[in-house]
Amino acid sequence: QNKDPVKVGVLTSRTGVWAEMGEEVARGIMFSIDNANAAGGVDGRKILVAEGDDEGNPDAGRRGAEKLARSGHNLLIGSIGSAVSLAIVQGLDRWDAAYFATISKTDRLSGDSCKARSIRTVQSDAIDIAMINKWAPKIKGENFAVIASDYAWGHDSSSSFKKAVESSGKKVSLSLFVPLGAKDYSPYISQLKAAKVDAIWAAIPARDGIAFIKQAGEFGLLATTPVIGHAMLSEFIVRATGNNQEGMVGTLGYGADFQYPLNQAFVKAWKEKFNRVPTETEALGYLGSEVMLEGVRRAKSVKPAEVTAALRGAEVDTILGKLTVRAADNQLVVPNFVARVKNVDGEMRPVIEEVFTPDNAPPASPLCKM
Amino acid sequence: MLGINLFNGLVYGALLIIMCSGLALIYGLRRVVNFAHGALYMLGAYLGYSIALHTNFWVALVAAPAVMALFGVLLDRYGFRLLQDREPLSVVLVTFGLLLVIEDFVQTVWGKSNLSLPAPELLAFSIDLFGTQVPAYRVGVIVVGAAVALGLSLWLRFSRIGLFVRAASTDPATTAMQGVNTDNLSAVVVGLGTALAGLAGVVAAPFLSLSPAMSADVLIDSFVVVVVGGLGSLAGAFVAALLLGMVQSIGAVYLPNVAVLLPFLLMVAILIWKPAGFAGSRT
Amino acid sequence: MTAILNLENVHAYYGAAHILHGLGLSVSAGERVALIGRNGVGKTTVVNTILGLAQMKAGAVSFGRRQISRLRPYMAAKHGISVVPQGRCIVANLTVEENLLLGAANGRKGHWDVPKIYKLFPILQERAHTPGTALSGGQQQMLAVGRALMANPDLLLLDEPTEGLAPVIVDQLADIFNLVADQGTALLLIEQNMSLVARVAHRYLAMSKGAIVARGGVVNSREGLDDLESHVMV
Amino acid sequence: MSNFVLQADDVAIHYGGVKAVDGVSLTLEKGQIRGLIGPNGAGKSTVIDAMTGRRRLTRGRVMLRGQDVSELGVVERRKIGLSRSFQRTSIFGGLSVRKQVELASVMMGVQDARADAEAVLRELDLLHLSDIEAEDLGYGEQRRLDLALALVGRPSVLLLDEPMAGLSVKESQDLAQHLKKLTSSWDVSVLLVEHDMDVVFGISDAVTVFELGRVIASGEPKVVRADPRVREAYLGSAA
Amino acid sequence: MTFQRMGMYTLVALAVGVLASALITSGTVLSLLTQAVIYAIFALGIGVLLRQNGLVSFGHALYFGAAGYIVGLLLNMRLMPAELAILVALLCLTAFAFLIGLVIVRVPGIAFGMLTLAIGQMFFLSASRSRGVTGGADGMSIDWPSTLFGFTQSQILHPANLFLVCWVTLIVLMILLTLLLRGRFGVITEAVRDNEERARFIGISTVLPRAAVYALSAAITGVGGILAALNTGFISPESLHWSLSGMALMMVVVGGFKVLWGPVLGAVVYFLFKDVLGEFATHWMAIFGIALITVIVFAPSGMAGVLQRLMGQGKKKPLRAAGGEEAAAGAGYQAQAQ
Ligand SMILES: Nc1ncnc2c1ncn2[C@@H]1O[C@H](COP(=O)(O)OP(=O)(O)OP(=O)(O)O)[C@@H](O)[C@H]1O
Ligand SMILES: Nc1ncnc2c1ncn2[C@@H]1O[C@H](COP(=O)(O)OP(=O)(O)OP(=O)(O)O)[C@@H](O)[C@H]1O
Ligand SMILES: [Mg+2]
Ligand SMILES: [Mg+2]
Repeated sequence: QNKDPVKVGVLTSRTGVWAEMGEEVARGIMFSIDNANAAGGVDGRKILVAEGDDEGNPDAGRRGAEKLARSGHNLLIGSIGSAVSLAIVQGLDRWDAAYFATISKTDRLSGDSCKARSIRTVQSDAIDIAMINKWAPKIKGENFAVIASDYAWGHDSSSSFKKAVESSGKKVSLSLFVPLGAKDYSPYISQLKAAKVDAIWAAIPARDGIAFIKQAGEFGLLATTPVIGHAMLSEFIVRATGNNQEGMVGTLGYGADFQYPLNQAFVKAWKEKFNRVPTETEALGYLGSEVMLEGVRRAKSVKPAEVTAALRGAEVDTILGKLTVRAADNQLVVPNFVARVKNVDGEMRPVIEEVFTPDNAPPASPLCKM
Repeated sequence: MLGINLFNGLVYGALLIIMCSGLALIYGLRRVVNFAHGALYMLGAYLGYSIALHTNFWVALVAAPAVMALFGVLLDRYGFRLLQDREPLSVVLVTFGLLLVIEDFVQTVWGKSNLSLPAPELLAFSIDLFGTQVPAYRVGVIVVGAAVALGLSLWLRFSRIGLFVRAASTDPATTAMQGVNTDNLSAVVVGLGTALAGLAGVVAAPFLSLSPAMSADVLIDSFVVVVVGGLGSLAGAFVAALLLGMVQSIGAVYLPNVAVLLPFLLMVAILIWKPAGFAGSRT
Repeated sequence: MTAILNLENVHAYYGAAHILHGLGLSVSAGERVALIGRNGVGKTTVVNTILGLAQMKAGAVSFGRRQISRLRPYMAAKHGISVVPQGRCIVANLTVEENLLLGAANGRKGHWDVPKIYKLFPILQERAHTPGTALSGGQQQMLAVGRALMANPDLLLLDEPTEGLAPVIVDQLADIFNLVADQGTALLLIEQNMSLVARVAHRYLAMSKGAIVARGGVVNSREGLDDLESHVMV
Repeated sequence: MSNFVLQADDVAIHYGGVKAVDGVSLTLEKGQIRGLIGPNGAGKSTVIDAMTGRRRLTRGRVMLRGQDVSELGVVERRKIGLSRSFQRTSIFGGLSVRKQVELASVMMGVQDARADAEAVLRELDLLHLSDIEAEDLGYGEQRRLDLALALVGRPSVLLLDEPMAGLSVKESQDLAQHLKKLTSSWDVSVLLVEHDMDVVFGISDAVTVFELGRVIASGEPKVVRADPRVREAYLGSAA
Repeated sequence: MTFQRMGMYTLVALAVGVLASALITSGTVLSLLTQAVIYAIFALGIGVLLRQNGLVSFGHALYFGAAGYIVGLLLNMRLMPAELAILVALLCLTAFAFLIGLVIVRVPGIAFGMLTLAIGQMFFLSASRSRGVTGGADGMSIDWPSTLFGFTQSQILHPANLFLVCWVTLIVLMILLTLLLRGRFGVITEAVRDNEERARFIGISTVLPRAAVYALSAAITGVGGILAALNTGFISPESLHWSLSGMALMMVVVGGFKVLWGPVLGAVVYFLFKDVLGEFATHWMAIFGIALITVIVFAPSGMAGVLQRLMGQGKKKPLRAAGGEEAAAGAGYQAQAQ
């Protein structure tokens, strides 16, 4: 009975650029942990939580992770920025910790920077892109424009969309790249309007995306040309853009209306507590935490290396179905979604239109050597 | 296409004018490079947001800057005045501290999410310009920017207080010796500068989104403007603001690869050519 | 006679440096007083104290009947005391004319206005719209005097007004100071040039080490000059 | 080649429209003190600025011992013996008196910098203040320090811009005697801009008078002093 | 300070370091101290620039981050051994800073600060957007070899050892700096800071020494950057961002820049303070802001100044502002130049 408690370090952005998402991730994680504790813990152990702030900054993130890990809270979870996650995984061996990436999508976490002690539970960029390859050719229209944030992710999104579209004989006639942190999108919007395309592929994340959508609405672009959003349908974006996004189609990492018993139970419990459905970010936090706790359950241990080892190659039952933690790269192979923003009960939110099952995911990266 | 780009540049330039005239005024009189100016802009925007929610945009346009003016007066009275004998760097860092406090305050009061304030009904339509539809609100922004620039120039050039402000900006001790109540003058100027930051915030709210990060975004641009224009020089700031607005909108279209770097390249080039900026007479 | 300016037992400091040691002086309406002494005895510090630019840790300053406990720099001008500072302090980004207008900031009306100043110093009119600091040292000194007069002061503090001036200009200034004084403005003249002192002042105060050590009347003669010079030759 | 140590040929400096100096020629012989006087704004300081390289010439050239130095920078000119003082004291407030004079001496490439600095400080009666930071000195002392900085390294030409300004009568007289002594003992030539006529006419070997950026008289002190134009433009009652 | 005194201080400082690394068993505390010492070196660089040039840099993170990037790239390319890579990185940075310095130190006052900010941001943006080599916004991990200067990686990375390495580096840098600044170079740079124009008139060409100080400060900061890269094994564009420069500058001012150890003190206090904030950490910005303002208002010469006063060795009169051309407003009207 005197088993060691599970000591979790919830490290996410409490301040900094991702503070808003950080709040949601933490809420999802805590929901999972509180539920587990209420049900008597996992593997007969209580779960103790310590929190940290990564400030959205790799250095602060690494510092926070080290502090949590060295104080015994060495099951780390929750950081948002890819750079923060990459910085954290460098130190896992030194601090004897494990890390669960719930939001960071960069391929490097399951590629050249993959670690035996790190498991990712969210779609990697590669999984997203595989889905785009499948989905893009089906999008209506012949002539497209692309607008994406000017960094690796945006370029990847743009080029894979372009490739997918061109492979089906259609074309992309305009590609724009917008600096991160841009405030005024009018120069881009006027170019998009002038291009007179059938649809626009937009890959501008988070805060920048909000600004883009608002201004595109203001200039009447959204009314004339459909905009398809890559990672732009998250609830916190939809909330901030008023009614601008109504009818917008795009990719989504989780949908509350996903038909799966565990998910329906989760959504129901969430509704009881918060009186609304969980958001994408909240659910992804929850999912990550559930996988982590499942690891403890299977390992019958709280030693980080054993927890992750127990998960490696395992099949776990989650809110997104029975999924495998791929042994080659510790990536949870998750499904992917296409959704449309709709007015549900007087509130805008993304509603799932199409599910891309895990078998769409590409194979593990050869760069990963654990 | 070029026409609409120039228009877009003008809009952002106008916003920068409102923002930077406050920064330049405060620097001029207090020799303080106000790192909190971006935070004040943000505070103005959020205040405007709340006021507009309860009343309407036009009330917010007046009330938020008024509240900010009061804040500025207090800042001068209980901040800058007490620190006026300190070396400039200390005061700069005090404003840096203030920035941290204001950002935290805004996050605590209004939350960390992005908020959005719709354009006022009166301006919620589009007009046809250079063959494209542009939101009328943006034309309004240009009008406000022009009004601020013109009003400030006339005020400084022709009014008695304007003369005192110019004098005190160069040599506060001598100006005081002539019987100008420099304490009150500073309070007025810092109040005005802060109000202008607030005004910029309210003006920006409907077309740039409200977020706790909006402060840092605009701060660097503002620094580029006031430094390129010549620290403390209003005329210089006006020119530099328009230039930066244009450079950004034209650059985004014609030089997309280096567009982000353009403001900085502009600053480096101009400072190397004229170390004290456009209007700088200081050597 | 009422004193326009009264300093009693003033102890003034720059930081920790104790400069004025219990200095007292008083100037009445219409008087012409010279304050003399070697370099560094604290003459400028007297001016700075009156203007509130040095820290006064003990003593009292009064303008007219009003006791001033905590001095703000603009107070003196409001009470009719204006200064031609050592070093001139022309405001760089103002034109010559604006510098003059700045002198009128205390809002007192009286004899002097811009045209009268231009009549006094025609060169200033010629350069009315050039920046004040683009003038030579001597021209700036004229501007500083003109600016001080614009305040229509009851008392004019002149801190080495002829430093660096050509003799002709010094002559001209001597006449101007006399003219100003004749119109009822009191003068407190700090000066190294004793012949100017002899031509302008009626009474002198000699300073040494931050206090008044001698006082007396001024006679415009060889002997008078020798007497004055003896106080600064020590 | 002439035997002039310093020579300005048709030097002009214009600030925008203002012709501060407009075609001035000046010479300085070895060991000579030349007084340079003129109304305020005549361009005296500007000429010094021009000769030392602080301002660019609009026209003309400056020769030091027969070499054209017009294109040289401030530092080079100082190193080949052209030194100056400032109308407004210009010293290193945060350094001790000894440190800064010694530094100047080192920069001039003097072998025994310490001794050189001490000699100069003794000359100017600053030795007892050696360890005080310059900003704590009195005004007169600061002016002497300014001069000391100009004197180290035994420059061959000294351009002094109102060194007596703000000094008491006695201090001025001492300084004047001092300069006189220097010219003979050190063989230094001095261009002395000064408004103290007793000093200028007392120690100068020659006097040049400027007005409005041009030379209006030049020659022996007595002759210049008697010149009616000079009396009218400048001297007034001091004549 | 005599040489004996200096030697004694050095020994004491080294002993303190050895004792700390031996006695402190908590890995958390040691890693916190290591972090503080690394930033102390960063701050030391900024402090030198401020003290010797009177120039404020808002862009020194450039050198902090670039050091890590250069070493990382050299190691990833496997061109040379790590020891050499460190040296090459430092030399590159110093040379680069010197060249940049030749141009930018001509710009006066706060505008210089803005210029450094602009240059730093350009590199930040370029690093964020670059794809491939530097890993763009995601950053890159640094492949340190298994042995470095004859020690194995796990030896070096052991918290106590790593702390000692950083601590000794800091002490060595401070000794070298003290010696350097006490000599001719120190006097020349102080003279140039005090009165640039006059310096030229006593034969000092003023750009070179200022650029040299800038390069020196960049090199010191670069050493900090390399240690940070060693400590984290990872580098990302955030290490180049101006807010990091601002934070380091804050340490410098809070610590006090009039003495060499002021910035060091500032860095240590910063990290300890941030650590004890604990559960108030979500409001760290406000708490920090208020603390920063408080220190500046009540301790104008930083904590070093306060300490000196407590120990009774402070100067009686406050040192003059080195911040720039602006004379403090109340200093009396004689301050104005013609
Ligand atoms: N800002 C200051 N800080 C510290 N000491 C100062 C300051 N200003 C002047 N002093 C010192 O105070 C003393 C008196 O200076 P003050 O300027 O009043 O002399 P003064 O009589 O006007 O001399 P001068 O005839 O040279 O103008 C001098 O020793 C001077 O060094
Ligand atoms: N920076 C400047 N810009 C424009 N004009 C200037 C500048 N500096 C000086 N002048 C003008 O150049 C002329 C010569 O000035 P300069 O300072 O050389 O005179 P000076 O003979 O030294 O006078 P003083 O005896 O008063 O010092 C003056 O008319 C002055 O107004
Ligand atoms: Mg004086
Ligand atoms: Mg002159």
